[in-house]
Amino acid sequence: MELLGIWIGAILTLGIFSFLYKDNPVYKVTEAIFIGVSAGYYAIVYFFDSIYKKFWLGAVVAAEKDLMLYGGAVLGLLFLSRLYSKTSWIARWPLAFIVGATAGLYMMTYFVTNGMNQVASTISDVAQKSDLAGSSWAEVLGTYVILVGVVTGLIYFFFSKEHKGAFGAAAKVGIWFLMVTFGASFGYTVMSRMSLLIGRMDFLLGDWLRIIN
Amino acid sequence: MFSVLKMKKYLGVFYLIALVVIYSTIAAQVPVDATAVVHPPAPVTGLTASDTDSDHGHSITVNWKPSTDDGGGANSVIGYRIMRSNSPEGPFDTVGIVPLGSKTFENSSSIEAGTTGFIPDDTNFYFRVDALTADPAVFSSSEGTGPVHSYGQWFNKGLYPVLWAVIIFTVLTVMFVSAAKKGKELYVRPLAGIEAVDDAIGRATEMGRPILYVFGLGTASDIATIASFTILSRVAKRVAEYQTSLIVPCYDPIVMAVAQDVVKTAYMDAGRPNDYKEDAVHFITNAQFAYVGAVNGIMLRELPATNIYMGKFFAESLMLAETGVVSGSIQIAGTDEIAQIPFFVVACDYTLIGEELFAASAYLGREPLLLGSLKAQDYAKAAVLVLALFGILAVNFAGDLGMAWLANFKELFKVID
Amino acid sequence: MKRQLPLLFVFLFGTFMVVQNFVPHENSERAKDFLNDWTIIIGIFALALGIWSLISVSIDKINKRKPNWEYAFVTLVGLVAMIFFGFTSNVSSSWWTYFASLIVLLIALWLLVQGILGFGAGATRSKEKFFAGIGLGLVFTLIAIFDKSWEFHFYTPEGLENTMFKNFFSNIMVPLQSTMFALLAFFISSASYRAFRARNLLASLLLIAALIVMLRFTPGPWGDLISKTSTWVMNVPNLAAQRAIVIGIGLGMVATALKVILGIERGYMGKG
Amino acid sequence: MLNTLAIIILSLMGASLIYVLYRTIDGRPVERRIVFAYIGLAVMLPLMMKVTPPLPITTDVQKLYEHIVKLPPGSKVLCAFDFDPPSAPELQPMAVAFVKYAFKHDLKLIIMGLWPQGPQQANMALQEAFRDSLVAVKPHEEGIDWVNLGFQSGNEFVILSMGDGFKRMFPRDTRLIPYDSIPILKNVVNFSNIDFIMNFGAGYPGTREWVQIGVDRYKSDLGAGTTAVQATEVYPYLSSGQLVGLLGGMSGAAEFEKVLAEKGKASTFILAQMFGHATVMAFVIIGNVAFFVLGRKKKNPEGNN
Repeated sequence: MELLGIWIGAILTLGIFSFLYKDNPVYKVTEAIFIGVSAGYYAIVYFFDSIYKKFWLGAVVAAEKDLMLYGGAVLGLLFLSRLYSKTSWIARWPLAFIVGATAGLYMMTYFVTNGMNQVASTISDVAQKSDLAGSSWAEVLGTYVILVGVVTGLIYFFFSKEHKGAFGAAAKVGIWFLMVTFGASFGYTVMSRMSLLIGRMDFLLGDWLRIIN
Repeated sequence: MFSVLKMKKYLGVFYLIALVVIYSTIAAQVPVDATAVVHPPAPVTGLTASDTDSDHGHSITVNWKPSTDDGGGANSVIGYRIMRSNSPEGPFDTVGIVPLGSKTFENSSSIEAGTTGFIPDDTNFYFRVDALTADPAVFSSSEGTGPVHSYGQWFNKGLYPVLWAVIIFTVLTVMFVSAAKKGKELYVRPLAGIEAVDDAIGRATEMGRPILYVFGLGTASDIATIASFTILSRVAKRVAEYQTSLIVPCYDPIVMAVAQDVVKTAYMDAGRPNDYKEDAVHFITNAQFAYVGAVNGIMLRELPATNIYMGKFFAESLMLAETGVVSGSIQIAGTDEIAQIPFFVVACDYTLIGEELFAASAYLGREPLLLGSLKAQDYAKAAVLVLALFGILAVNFAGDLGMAWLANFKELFKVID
Repeated sequence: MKRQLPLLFVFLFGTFMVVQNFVPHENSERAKDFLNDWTIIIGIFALALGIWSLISVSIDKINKRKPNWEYAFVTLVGLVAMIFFGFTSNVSSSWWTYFASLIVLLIALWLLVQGILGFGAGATRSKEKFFAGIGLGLVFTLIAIFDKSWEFHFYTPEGLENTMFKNFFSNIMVPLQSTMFALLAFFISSASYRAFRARNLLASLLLIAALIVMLRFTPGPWGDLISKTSTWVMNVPNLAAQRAIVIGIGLGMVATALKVILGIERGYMGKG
Repeated sequence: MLNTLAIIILSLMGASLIYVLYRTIDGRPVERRIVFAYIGLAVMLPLMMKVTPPLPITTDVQKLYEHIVKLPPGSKVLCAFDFDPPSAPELQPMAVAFVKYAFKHDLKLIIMGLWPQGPQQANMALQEAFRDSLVAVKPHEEGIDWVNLGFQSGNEFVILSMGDGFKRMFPRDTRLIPYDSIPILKNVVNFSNIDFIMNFGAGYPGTREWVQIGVDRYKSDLGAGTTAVQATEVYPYLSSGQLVGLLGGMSGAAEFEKVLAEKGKASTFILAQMFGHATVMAFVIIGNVAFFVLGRKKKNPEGNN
């Protein structure tokens, strides 16, 4: 059984790799299997997670029934009104609930974490008089470079002011900073992804073909 | 996200347990010199207990003045034990142990009855604090305090700065939107990625090939996806006008349902309801890599002239964009997922970076209503810059200018909820 | 009613969540937990719509003999098999009745869906197909009830423990997932060759930063200097630009959310 | 035989890059499939080679090694497996080397995971270790020489509660045997009874959480093995002394195998990684050399933001 599993895994692995040469029937079969099996898998996992664990155990068989959960079930059923085109407008109600509630939640979360707290971090990042004693000049300079980067980077994102003159120059410096960041994270990811490929090659050569180890 | 929020509620309980363990361990390990007799230390004074402010209830804060033998006097105190009881006479139970030098303790629990250490609201409690010494048998108890009961508050006072900032931002947005409504011209700088959208649709029409619109892995509750819906509605309208075809493969079923509505409405607005095909927007699977595999397949089989990626993207960003290069498509991308922006920048023709994605919906429609909010965003950015610069100056120089209270300016922005 | 009521809902729920943030009282926390639970429950109903979309698009492909229609069969079989495995388990020592039932189920569903889709399109014999499907489905259920060779698990999570469900996961899903992820190594290299060129100042900055970081992970004589430089790049310019992007994204999101709550942005309702 | 063949092919590939450079300069860049072939072979062939690349041992690995060898036989080591299969190429070799070393030197392993698939990875590492002839000399028994406590959800809160008592978070091990009936766990109440913590972490929750709670709060000694990506994030903890040592990515794993003298997969993987990286860099350089030679002739109209 384990051997069969390895063979199936290896054949599917090769099927995906064949896509690198070109789109071909083997890849198409692999892709079709992947779509079907994964859609089924998640349907089952979500079913047991939300309908069974949350709703059935929480609101139907529990000793202390969470009656509020029925509200969710009703909204969910309303969503199914989309199956018939004449009633599909009803589905906007649960949708309005989801969009409204999450817009409210995210508005506050991002206001605090991406807005207010970032002001505090920017202030803390820049070297303060009290830190000067223990740091090298390069470190102190670095903190001012950070400040320049934040200021110019934000200036780049201004939409309602023309990028001209000193403002334009600042925006230009801002985009330099952005590009360095993008390069750095690209390089960083390149290096970490190589190990995934090594892992698959090891599976093919080791577990399947057994030519190594 | 939600689970983390939930977890925070239990943090107090865990913290309490952790403290008990550490200090009981410390207390157990301090060698007791059998010959030396430890005298009971001076008890703590000024003990007060009150409901913890700005919280969900189920929490009582105890304050006291340390024993005179703590860090001075006989120097015999190693910590304090906080005791609680339901009646003034006792019996008292340990609810926490804190190290020497402490003056305050928060006795809190989760809001769920039945959890460890649950503290019911509106129930009277009495507190006592013992000054502990290295010898577990030698300690002095303070006078009891109470009754005190906990209750939840309806406003978190720690969030005043946030409240003001939100109000100012909302007012600014509404102001600029209504100014724009009255016909005030608002300048917005050009965004290359947005201007390319029209050309790209035109190109698809000329070539007679479809347009592929990808939402990525976002759900309908991601703001990036909501912004993307507006972009899709503009794109779909143009597509309907030019009579090109559109393919929208979806990862999230709710996103699929919404996108179907969006595209259908766009076709109706363009006056071509009959051209709308139900399967233009379809669900694939909610497994990340199976979805990528399917979209890659679509690219090589349908050869779209233009690929538009707008929304939340993860590791699939480069896989999609590189396959798009093979199919010879013009590619326009926009995401708020910082780690993926570099891949789009490298492999796509145009990329909307972060905030530009949220601005895009306003740009595409050039509707004054939406443009107005861009102005408010700019003011908010300016405010962030000014406040940060002011804060840096305040931290460094406020003390010298005799305005020490300003030195803690940045604390205003440190919001922990 | 069709459009105004949903907008009102958005406003009410949105405002509620904003206000909730300022209210620490336990009732406010409980309300938030419920809204969270509702979202999860709605999600599974939506997933049913998604699966229906996948099935109907696949069947449409097969019926109209669109390009690559053959592969749609594979998808459907994989999907139904996985769902069947998830809700059932084999209790007898032999597997043949179990798999035979799966085949019966596949045929029954095929006829059923053909019938349902046929009603709308006015195709011939859709009624016959529909009832044949129901009949076969009945047979399939009766086997489960009376034969005792396998059983249903709608109300117990034992389906998740089904051997076949687990095997399909670990021998099909897992290798496919990790291989697909591993393709990234190839795509990164082709992108590096094709697009990583010092065309102008901006592209050069990107390239240089990338090279410095890449060199850091490649052993060689550059050693300490590169390691220090790359740490500096990550900690100074990278940090600065990330913060600018984060602030921008935050404000963009807040503005978008605010517009959604106030009903200014309605793209998600189909209206721009 | 395989070894020689791989070396020959790799050298030929290296040489043929000059042709790729020539073509690119000539304005006829090679197809992406050729690039793919280069990457695929550059990663695959080194795996078949029996060559160990010369690796200088970095101080981070040396420090960890020195700490581990000082652990007396019978020491109890808490092993936290906080990763899943995608990170296994980097972390599994470290784990295998560590487990082998531990069994050979009679260290007692208490295994747990904050990631659902962590304990499975641990079992795989144990299986691998038992195959080693030197480990097999002495029988190692579950419950006496090692125990797998399994996965517990709750992220950093699990570590926090473990300070109160391991039993609280792990009432039973993966065989469902109660905590108190497991010999190795006798006298193990909390972190104060543990001599060393080894964490293999691929992200959140992982090394950072172990440092913040296990080290800062409960004063344990912690060593860590992380992916290359994570290494940059936890590096500051090393210089501040909160970590006794750090294995970063594939090269950390290979160095670890070298200092412990446990030849394992990382020693071959590192070679594959070096060739893979070198190939990507080579293509970046070829692309740019060609661009500068060509660039003088015509301007590239393609623009990006």
